Amino acid sequence: MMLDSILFYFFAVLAVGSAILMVTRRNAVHSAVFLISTLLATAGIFLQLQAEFLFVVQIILYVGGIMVLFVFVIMLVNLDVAVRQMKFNRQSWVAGLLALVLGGLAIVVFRSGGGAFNLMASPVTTMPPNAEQVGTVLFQKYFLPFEIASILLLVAMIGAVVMAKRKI
Amino acid sequence: MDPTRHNSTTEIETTVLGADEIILNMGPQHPSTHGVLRVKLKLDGERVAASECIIGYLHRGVEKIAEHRSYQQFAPYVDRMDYVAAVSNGLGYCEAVEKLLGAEAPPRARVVRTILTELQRIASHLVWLGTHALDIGALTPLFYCFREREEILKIFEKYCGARLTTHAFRIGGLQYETYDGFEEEAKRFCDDFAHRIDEYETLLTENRIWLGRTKGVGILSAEDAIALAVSGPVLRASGVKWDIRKAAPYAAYAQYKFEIPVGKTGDTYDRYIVRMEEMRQSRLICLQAIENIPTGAIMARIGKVLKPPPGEVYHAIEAPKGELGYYIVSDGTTQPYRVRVRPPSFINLQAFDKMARGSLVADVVAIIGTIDIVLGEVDR
Amino acid sequence: MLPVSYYIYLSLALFIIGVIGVLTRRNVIIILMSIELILNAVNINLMAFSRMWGSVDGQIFAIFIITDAAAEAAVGLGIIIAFFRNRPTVLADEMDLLKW
Amino acid sequence: MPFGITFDDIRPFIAPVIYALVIVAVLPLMAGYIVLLERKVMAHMQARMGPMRVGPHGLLQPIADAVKLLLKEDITPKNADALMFWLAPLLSVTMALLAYAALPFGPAFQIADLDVGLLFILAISSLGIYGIVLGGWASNSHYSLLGALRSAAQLVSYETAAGLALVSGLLLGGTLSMKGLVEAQDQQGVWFIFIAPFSFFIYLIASIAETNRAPFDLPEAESELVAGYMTEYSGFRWSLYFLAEYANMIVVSGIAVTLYLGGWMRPLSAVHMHIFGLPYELLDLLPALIFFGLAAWCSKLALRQGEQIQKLVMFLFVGMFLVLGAVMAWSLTSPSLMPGIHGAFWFIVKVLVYLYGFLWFRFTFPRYRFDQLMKLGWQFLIPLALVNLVMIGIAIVLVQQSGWPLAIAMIAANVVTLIVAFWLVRQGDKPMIAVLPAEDELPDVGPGEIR
Repeated sequence: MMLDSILFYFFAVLAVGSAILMVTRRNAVHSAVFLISTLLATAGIFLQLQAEFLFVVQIILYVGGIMVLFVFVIMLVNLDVAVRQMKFNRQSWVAGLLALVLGGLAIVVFRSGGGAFNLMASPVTTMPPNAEQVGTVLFQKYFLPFEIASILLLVAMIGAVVMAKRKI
Repeated sequence: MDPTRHNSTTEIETTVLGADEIILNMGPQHPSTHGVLRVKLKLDGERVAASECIIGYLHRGVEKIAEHRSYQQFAPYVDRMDYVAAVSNGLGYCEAVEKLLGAEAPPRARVVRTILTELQRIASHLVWLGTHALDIGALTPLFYCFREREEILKIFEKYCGARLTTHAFRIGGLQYETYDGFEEEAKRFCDDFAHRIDEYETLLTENRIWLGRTKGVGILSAEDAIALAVSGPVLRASGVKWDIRKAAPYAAYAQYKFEIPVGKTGDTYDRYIVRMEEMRQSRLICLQAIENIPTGAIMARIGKVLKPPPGEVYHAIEAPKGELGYYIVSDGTTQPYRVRVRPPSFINLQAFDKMARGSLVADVVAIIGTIDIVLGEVDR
Repeated sequence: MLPVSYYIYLSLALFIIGVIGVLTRRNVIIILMSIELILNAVNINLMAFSRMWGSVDGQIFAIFIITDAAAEAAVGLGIIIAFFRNRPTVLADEMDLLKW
Repeated sequence: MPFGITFDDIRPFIAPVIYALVIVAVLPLMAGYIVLLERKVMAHMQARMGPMRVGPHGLLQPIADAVKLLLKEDITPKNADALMFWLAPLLSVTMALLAYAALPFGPAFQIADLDVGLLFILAISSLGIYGIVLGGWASNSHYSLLGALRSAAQLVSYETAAGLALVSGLLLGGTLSMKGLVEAQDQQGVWFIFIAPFSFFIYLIASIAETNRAPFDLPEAESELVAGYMTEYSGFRWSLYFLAEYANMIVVSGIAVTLYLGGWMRPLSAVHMHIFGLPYELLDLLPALIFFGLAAWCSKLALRQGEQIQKLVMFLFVGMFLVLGAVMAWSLTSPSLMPGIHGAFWFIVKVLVYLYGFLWFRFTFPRYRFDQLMKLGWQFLIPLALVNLVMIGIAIVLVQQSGWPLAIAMIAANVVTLIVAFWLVRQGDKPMIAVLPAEDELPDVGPGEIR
């Protein structure tokens, strides 16, 4: 019990902290590294929720795949373009206002929601090994969405290849 | 990158990848340029759009020095040009001066000269194979090749006291009689060298990665080869059957039977096959020569002070790198008026741009290796 | 086990940071990264409720979100590279190619 | 106890922490001696003797290297990105060491038997890319960045091939947990290499490419990139990268051994040859015999040593081998300890054999060009891995549903994969000769133009 909350607080603080740093960094590579630490922190939270298959998928796909793409593009693009330009545009007060409205709205909803939300997560019987369970449900109940997702990836691949060709 | 394309002479090191040309400098301080050669490559992405070899870092003005030295005094300088194949340099120079004098080395001297030159050709090709394979990434052939080369250098050392810049020959013949046991050692080397070459071949010839890195790389067609006056293995690999040992036999080559290996497409793999075959042929020549070394004098009677009659002579031999020619003009004094050397490495290097154009940057190293240049000879 | 609201507040915080990032930053790549952050915040919510109800559907949906994020990142970065080749800028407000 | 934590709260953590400390302590030493093994084997393959100066037959060379690296000055390039420059090697090493958490060195000696063990190691090793990419970027030199991008591209593409090869191994094993995989091979009584040889070979090639070694060691050895992403590093930071590379090599061979070569199982474990009625078999004596043999050979070398100190050090090694041999022999008597110690021994022997393959490739093959390397990865390995995966899936279905014997189904599957492999090779050979662009497509810039 004790360990759960320690772990949760550690990962939560790490996630929020590096998220803030990511948004405020001037150098794109630094913000990429902080985004990686946010993703690893969320992976830790997945682990804390006993979803170790998602923990591994998050690391392999997100951090090992997508973020490598990001770091590649940042390096390709930022080689000689001056990075030190002004990083915040004039819309900052719009964002601040929107964030406040959004945050206030969410908190009001949570407060009014009453018992529905903050019920103690019932410690359901320890779930069977996560990977097999995800596998079976994914390929039986959600087979159609699985196929649609693969088509989506195919389309994305073709799009990326066409975009990257030098002489289209 | 302002839109107006300014091609200023200063190197534009635009570092944005994938954009247009980048100027890339390789050398003169570079692990795989076989000495102090600087190659300036204009890259279009990964491919070489144009290239230019900048040489002269090792220029010592050997030909100018010759005008202030007597014929015998200049002989050791000749070894310092192609320091990897010093013996054949010496042979070329001595025979040219003998032609000038109208003298002729005695038969025994000519046969011993042939044996030593062929051993030097094997040693030079071994250096080429070792460094060429190392550039392409195969670490082991280098050590096998240098182990065999060590045997040859031992023979040179026993005969004339030096391993690399040997000054083995004198104008008119030989200074030293062959040490006893010369024939046995040379014969033992030739005998076990046969299966050594097969050892190298097992490592490289059918190796898929070696094929991938050498087949179709640095292609030089026969017309281009002839147009660029390329000579030696590079010419023969392009399909032109031209070897001075057969065309204008010198020393004792007329007496021996040997074939001239010829390639087909003139790519790096053909040059590799041609040189490996040449090593086998050189071994056969040595064996035939060792059988009957004629007895008799080793030095022609041409006297101490050499005063060749005024006139000029051009004498070319088949050095390991190609046709090594000496054009000597004498004005009747003891010192040559002019000594012009036709360096095979320098002329073969001009074919580099034709071969490197359109190839990948990674192949530039393989192409430099396959032309087999020695910067001492390129810059003189 | 921790009450679910902790997870909801955490994902809300990440969500808001992501939105701020999208709106305020000029560098398109940072905007794309903030979108990834928002998708991640959503994932945390899904996982928390999946754990609360003890069913795996939430986790499967999280996997679909990750694949979608991958597809979106690939095409987005492809566009940035293609655009960068024409004009050497990565900043959102300089991408006014239609205006000459 | 502070915070009201009782001892039994911590109990499940004691064993893994001790194992972790043992691994982190032993690993640099093992990596050092693998470097020595590599240099010695390379030397003997090249008709020379390798390091002989430091200690008898170079046995103390790794310690000398380690001390040198620690004392060497640690240079940071002038306007390099300090944070990244410091972080990159750290990232590389931590990811390499983290991957040891799931490796089963023996039935008992495993830090954590995760039930997603194999995926965990794959995930952690895929994080190793950042150490390289950020290292190249932080060195702030154009060439090290080029090297970093190339090796990152190489790692990403060969990771997919390795992943697919491992999946076909998983189909046979049925579970993701590393210990479960070895037990599956134990039940089926046959190592998976014999059932799915293709996935083993695909994984072998992909693992070599993943650790940037042998024919694929392009980033450091490219002629114009000189040392790739490691150029600007020196002293201790450079040795961190070096340690990460060798640690990755051991992890990769650990996976291969666990999945294909039967983990900690004794070879021919099904064969029971009881010798004159003793409770243990002939093959169980092998570990003890090997160590005593080594001890005898070292003592022979020791006697031939010149100075006194060399003799002393050599006898130190003889003593070590004798102790290990005694431990192996003594563990035969106590059946509880025997599987753990012998399991660890066999696992390490198999890892060393696999690593010997790495070294062997390095000294015989020339280097691939970058485009050939990518072509091999994408156009040969990945399609072949996919086909192999499908075939093994079909074979397993045949075995389970329609009751085919395992051997026939697997042979059929592998024959089909072989045919596809030959077809792929022939496809690959066609454009073997680098396609030269037509003359006009290239800008006709004469040499004079550049001056």
